[in-house]
Amino acid sequence: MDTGDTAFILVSSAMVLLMTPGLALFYGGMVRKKNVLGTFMHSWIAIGLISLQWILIGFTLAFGTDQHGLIGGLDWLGLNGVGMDPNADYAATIPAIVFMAFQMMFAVITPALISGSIAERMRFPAFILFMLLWATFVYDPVAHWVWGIGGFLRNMGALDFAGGNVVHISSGYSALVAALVLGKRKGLGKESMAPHHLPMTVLGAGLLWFGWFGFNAGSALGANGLAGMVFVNTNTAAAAAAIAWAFVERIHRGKTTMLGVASGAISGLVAITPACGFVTPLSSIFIGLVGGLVCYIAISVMKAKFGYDDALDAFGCHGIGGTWGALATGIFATKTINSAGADGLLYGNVSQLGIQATSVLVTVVFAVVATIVILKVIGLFTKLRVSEEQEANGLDLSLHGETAYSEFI
Amino acid sequence: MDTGDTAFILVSSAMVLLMTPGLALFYGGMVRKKNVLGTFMHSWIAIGLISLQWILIGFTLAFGTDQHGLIGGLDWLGLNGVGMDPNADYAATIPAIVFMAFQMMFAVITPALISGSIAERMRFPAFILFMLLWATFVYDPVAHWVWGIGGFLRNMGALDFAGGNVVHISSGYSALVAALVLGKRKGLGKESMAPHHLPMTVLGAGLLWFGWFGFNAGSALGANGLAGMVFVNTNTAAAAAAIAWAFVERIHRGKTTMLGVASGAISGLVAITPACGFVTPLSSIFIGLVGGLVCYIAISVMKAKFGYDDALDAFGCHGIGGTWGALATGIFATKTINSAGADGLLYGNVSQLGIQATSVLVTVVFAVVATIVILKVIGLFTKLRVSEEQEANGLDLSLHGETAYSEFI
Amino acid sequence: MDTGDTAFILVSSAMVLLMTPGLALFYGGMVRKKNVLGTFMHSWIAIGLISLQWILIGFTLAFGTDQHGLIGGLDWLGLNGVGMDPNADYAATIPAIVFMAFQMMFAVITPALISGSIAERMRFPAFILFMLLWATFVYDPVAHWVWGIGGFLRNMGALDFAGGNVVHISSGYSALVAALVLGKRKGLGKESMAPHHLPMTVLGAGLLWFGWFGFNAGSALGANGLAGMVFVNTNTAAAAAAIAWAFVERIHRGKTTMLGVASGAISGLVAITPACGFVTPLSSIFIGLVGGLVCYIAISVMKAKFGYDDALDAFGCHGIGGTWGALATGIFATKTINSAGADGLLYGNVSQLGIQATSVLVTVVFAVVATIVILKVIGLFTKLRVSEEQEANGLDLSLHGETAYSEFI
Amino acid sequence: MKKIEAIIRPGKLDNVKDALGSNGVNGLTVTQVIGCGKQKGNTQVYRGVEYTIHLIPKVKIEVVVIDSDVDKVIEVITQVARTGEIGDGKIFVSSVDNVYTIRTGASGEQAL
Amino acid sequence: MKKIEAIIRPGKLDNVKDALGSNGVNGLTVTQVIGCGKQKGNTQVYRGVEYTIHLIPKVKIEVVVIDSDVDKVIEVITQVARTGEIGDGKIFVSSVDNVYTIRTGASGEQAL
Amino acid sequence: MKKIEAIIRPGKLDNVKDALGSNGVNGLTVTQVIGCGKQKGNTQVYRGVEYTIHLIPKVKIEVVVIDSDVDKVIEVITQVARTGEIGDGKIFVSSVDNVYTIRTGASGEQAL
Ligand SMILES: Nc1ncnc2c1ncn2[C@@H]1O[C@H](COP(=O)(O)OP(=O)(O)O)[C@@H](O)[C@H]1O
Ligand SMILES: Nc1ncnc2c1ncn2[C@@H]1O[C@H](COP(=O)(O)OP(=O)(O)O)[C@@H](O)[C@H]1O
Ligand SMILES: Nc1ncnc2c1ncn2[C@@H]1O[C@H](COP(=O)(O)OP(=O)(O)O)[C@@H](O)[C@H]1O
Repeated sequence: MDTGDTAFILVSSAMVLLMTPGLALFYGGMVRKKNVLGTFMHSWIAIGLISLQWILIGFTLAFGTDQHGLIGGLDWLGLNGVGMDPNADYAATIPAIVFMAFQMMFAVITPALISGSIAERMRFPAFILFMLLWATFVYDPVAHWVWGIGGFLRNMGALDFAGGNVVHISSGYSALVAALVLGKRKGLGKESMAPHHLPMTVLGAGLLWFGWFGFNAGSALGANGLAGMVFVNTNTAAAAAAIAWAFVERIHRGKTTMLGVASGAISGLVAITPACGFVTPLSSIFIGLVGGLVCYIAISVMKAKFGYDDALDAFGCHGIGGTWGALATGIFATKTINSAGADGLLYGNVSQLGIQATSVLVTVVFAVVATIVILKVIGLFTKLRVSEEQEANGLDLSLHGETAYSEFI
Repeated sequence: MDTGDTAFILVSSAMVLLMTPGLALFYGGMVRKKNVLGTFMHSWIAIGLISLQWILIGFTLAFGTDQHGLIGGLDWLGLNGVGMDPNADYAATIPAIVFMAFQMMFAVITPALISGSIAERMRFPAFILFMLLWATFVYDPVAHWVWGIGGFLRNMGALDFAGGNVVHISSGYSALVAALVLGKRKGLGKESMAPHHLPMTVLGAGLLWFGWFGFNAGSALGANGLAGMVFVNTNTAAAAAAIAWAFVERIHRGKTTMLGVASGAISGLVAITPACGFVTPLSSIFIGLVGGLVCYIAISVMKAKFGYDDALDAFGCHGIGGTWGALATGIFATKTINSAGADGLLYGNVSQLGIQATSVLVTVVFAVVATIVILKVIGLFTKLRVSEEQEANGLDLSLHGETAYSEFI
Repeated sequence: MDTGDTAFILVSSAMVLLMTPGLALFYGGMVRKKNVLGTFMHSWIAIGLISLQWILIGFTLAFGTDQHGLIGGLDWLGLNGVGMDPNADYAATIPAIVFMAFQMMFAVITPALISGSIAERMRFPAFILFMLLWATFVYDPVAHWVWGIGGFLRNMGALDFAGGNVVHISSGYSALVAALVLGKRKGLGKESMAPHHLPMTVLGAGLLWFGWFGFNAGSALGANGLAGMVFVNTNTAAAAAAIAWAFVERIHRGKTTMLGVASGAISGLVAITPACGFVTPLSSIFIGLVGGLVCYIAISVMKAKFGYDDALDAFGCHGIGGTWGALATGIFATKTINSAGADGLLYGNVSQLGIQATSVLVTVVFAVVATIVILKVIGLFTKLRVSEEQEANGLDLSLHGETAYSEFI
Repeated sequence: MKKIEAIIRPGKLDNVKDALGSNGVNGLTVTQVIGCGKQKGNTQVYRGVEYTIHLIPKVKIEVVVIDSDVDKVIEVITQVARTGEIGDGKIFVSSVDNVYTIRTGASGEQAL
Repeated sequence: MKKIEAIIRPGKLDNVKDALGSNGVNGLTVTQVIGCGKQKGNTQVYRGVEYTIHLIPKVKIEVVVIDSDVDKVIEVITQVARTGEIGDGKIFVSSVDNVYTIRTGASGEQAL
Repeated sequence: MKKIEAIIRPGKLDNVKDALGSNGVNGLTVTQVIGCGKQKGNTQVYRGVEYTIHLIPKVKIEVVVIDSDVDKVIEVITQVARTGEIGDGKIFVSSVDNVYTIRTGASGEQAL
């Protein structure tokens, strides 16, 4: 055990935890005044529920003894046997319980990310059920495939340093499906649905950027040179994507917006997530620039064209950005940065891009199918969508009986 | 000296410092618009004053050479002799100055917690005096009793890992006394006193949760397996209590609120504070669930019944939650988690629960009596409560001459 | 390499990054509603642009092989050769890439600080150009002079632990120049320009205080006793300055304001920045008290007297506070705290104060002249200031085409 | 000239504005208000304390028009803002003595 | 029918609403306003710069009633909103030509 | 007595208030409003989605004065609030039947 590594992962875990309240702000600022608390709830209830789900069952499903490459066994049910000693399989220098805690924060934020697409219209009981089922039947298996010892995508050689497949692709495409199943918000395109509080969104973006250092650099599972490189790659891609978004907005619309810069930063953070431990800082610039660009196109052009209502762009940001990131890893990865990784296309290894593409495809297909099934099953028991009246009155009042701001006191 | 441990406690100290501005937001969102800055002030002036009080006199009163088990001597007055070398009595692997800094942040937030009960009506000079006297005559001695070498509650075997007695019980019951002495807010029960800005409160709760990892896990005073266990227990109890509150609200009132989830999380964090270094994660679930439940009952039922005006539930949350936590420690503690601790009731050691109960009782009686005396003494020199007109106009304008928001620009 | 030191600097870097979004909030709360996002933009675009500038060229200009004491060579262009191994010249126990990342965050926030003085009236393209040129031609050289091996101020013996000259003096005086060149805001002194959202400013101050621990203590470049001492000095000076400001406000105006306490805290943090690694906690109290006082006088008295429009007091806070801090270092520094430092006036070494004064003078003259030149050059290509109509409509709408809050939804 | 004040549901604002516009009425002024009447308020519970909010968010539209346009405006608003549920709101009509356009100084009907 | 507009202290809103309610007047509309008059404003100091805020937060209550209710409403408001200090506010009474209920289409006195 | 309602640009509020004050008119009430008319709105783009904001922030000033003061008030407002650009706003004048001062109970012209 190494105290420096342990200190770093403990703090990183706290930083990743903070991302979920940060996400609540990021999303909450973009909805209408009447839906702020309902939107916050999606993130906060994820913290509550998935924290418990993870220690009871999720961790062992993801990281327990491999079963045919598909899922972890139940050996660590209820954290049984997960103690203060390191588990060398995953992280030889930090206590197993710390590794578990760090991974928990990833499991918490991922379903919360999905909530962006179904904002302003999903019923709360349905959302709770969805989150629990999705965490158990989508997140946990995918985490096992990619990161678990014996997981089939890991064995295949797929590279995903901090969660491109596990976190962003899985949540992003599931978000698209959920948006399609739920349908559009009432009045979309007719009424103004402009963000009600952009400073809140920008504050959320700031907390997300901060926490992302824990997310990505912490995934080195130690305080070492690799963590340092990951840190720099993360910051660089975020910066590059923010600039790219600002620039393309300026060209396309004539003005650079604060929301655009914040959105760009998040896109860059998403894009670099799978790659951050395998690429150079200069590659990160490129990954970030393209990340900002493709997310901009997805959100500003593609969404309008296809007409789905991905309310807060969970798919546009995490689905698209994550896909680009996973492929980019197959292009820019180099063993000079991480000898435990692989070389990518640019470094002469064409096959890595194929592996990455396969892993994306597998994750997308699985996430899409599983999300459809889960939503259909939930739909058998309870309505997914609020009534027209509830939607008109806003989730805050109709679902939670409270209002975010009291203007008249 | 160990750099990993030192890194962890330095960062933990910063995280605990952040809790006080977080508390300002948590409390500030719950008051009426006209009292936001006055409420913020309570927390911020605590940072300013107690940071100085602590290095000048507080630290040595709490951790200086023991005097009859009751108080520390004046050997470290003005940090004299508190340097860069470790003090093995308290933390053998980190510089003494770092231990001092970490403890300082606890001393800062504790009086700020009290301010929740007297919100919207206490005069500022009286609050300043109260805080200085309370820190010196209540916090410092209690910290010595529980944590100081030679402190009589410590010697008695009372377990308080991160401040159940020292922080939450002492502040919670003092808050109740202060609320009773000051009397109710004008118009309570007649005018709406609904929170003016719940997103602010939820943001505050997020920062508190984040900081609490420093608070609790940092209390392990090193980056080790115990710190990891504490980290997990902290998160687990917070999650469980958030869910418990949401659930009971749903049963009792028909709807789950965002404020409820945030309040529940804080209750769970309070409840686990004394226990976090002695119990298992599964016990933490239980401690959290009950913590959420008892605080809900205290705040939603008991307060209305008895009619005291604990405006922002400093007592309901910290007094009640802290009491439950201290007793729960006596029930669920186990030496398998912390060999320096003790076994609790569940592990066959009935007496530990008695010790815990005694330590609670001693703390409560002392805090109550001392708070009454302090407030009476202050009352001899200056008025405690604002005038009716000041209260009607709001503290921001009448005490501080500023307004939080300027709507018309 | 030491994992504890590395963990500490990685986390410190993340904390310093968070300061820039914190600064956005701090500044954004003080402007009028119509300029919030434009003000945020100044900080956010700094993160984007300077993050890239730094890895491409800035780092090597500041820390590359010395050229005549004036600037670093281009050996590390594009991070070429900056890897996972330590560079013992600067930090023997942490990877070079981590040292680079930590320094990057300083380079990012410094130009953002300047934006306070030109708030509510500068054109965005001009601001972008200004920032890039200023970072390259002012920040990078000054950083080299003071911190680079071979830098002439460093060789002269000037002490600047965490950026009194490099960060605060350079940005503060440049901010004054920029305010003078741009001229006053329309309506100043006639219309109310009261802060539109003080809780936002106070939240920003909280995040800044938190991040400043990384900024100052991280500058010890290791998790050790010195870092601990720096941590305590930082907190102490901030607390003392907050109290000083509150006190003098009370004397001068009759009331203590929340904005005053927050402003005081920032002044204290500025003042202690150069001194924090060389002085005792008791000296820090004095440095903080005077820091709060001189900034109060600069902002509340001097600014009105001279009539320049330093809108958010970038000069009053960073220029004045930084100057005091640099001089105070020459008075209070003692080798008992840091043997790598020097003794100051109080410890019998009169010359140190002279050295400090010289280094201040050099920095001020250079920053002033360079800023004038840069602004004049930019003025040849594009207008610096928005049109009257844009100013009346607010930067958010006229420059960025968005509004911070949508009140009517 | 008459002033028509309509208190309507906030969600109907855009529709009413558009409908008026396509009927040639382009000038109007909107205020955020809260109101009560037959519509019962809602109960909000904060930490177990119930607050009944009697005053419900509404939007007030003010349109000043020449007398001959009054009926048209009322018809448009009544049609577009109606849901049939309690709380749709009221329209008040009152007389305006004179109107001025600040920009031109024009007064009377040509000022509209 | 008459429209009664009362500008009162924000803190009196709940009381006035309740008092009107117990006098059978249930329909009203409330707007957040700022105003000045005899009441002098307050001075706020931000970082040493003084801003005198002349316009003080008030609340405007609008009630439209049949003519015979006017005196009662004015009496209720005058009593409940009074503190005796400068700044209690004003009541303005004016004529309303017609009233419509959007939900039912009813007009005139039965629309109230 | 007459009520003068002026819808003006928000940036002109301070000037108008001061100008009225120096003409002896001290009592007024201000409301935040949004409005449309000849002035075209602005387009805001959020993540690539365009929202045309037709309703532009304005400020409504209400002043109730005795009949003989009406012309003076209108002249002052017209002069001070004018920029000459579209969007300067409108002034509406209507009759007020009675005024009450809550504090004193006074009514009629002496209540002003
Ligand atoms: N007498 C009145 N005076 C002023 N405003 C009224 C009056 N009656 C109703 N209103 C306004 O109209 C709104 C809707 O009225 P309400 O009685 O609830 O429904 P409906 O108009 O469908 O009968 C109220 O919220 C209030 O703002
Ligand atoms: N002539 C007026 N026209 C419009 N509103 C007025 C007028 N006079 C006063 N008011 C409103 O009434 C409020 C209270 O008036 P003020 O003169 O301060 O106290 P009082 O009504 O007790 O004499 C003001 O803030 C303003 O909103
Ligand atoms: N007929 C009307 N009824 C009510 N308010 C109006 C009317 N016409 C204009 N307004 C108000 O006056 C403001 C300015 O009007 P506009 O036509 O844009 O410019 P101008 O007054 O310079 O011709 C509008 O934003 C609206 O608030």
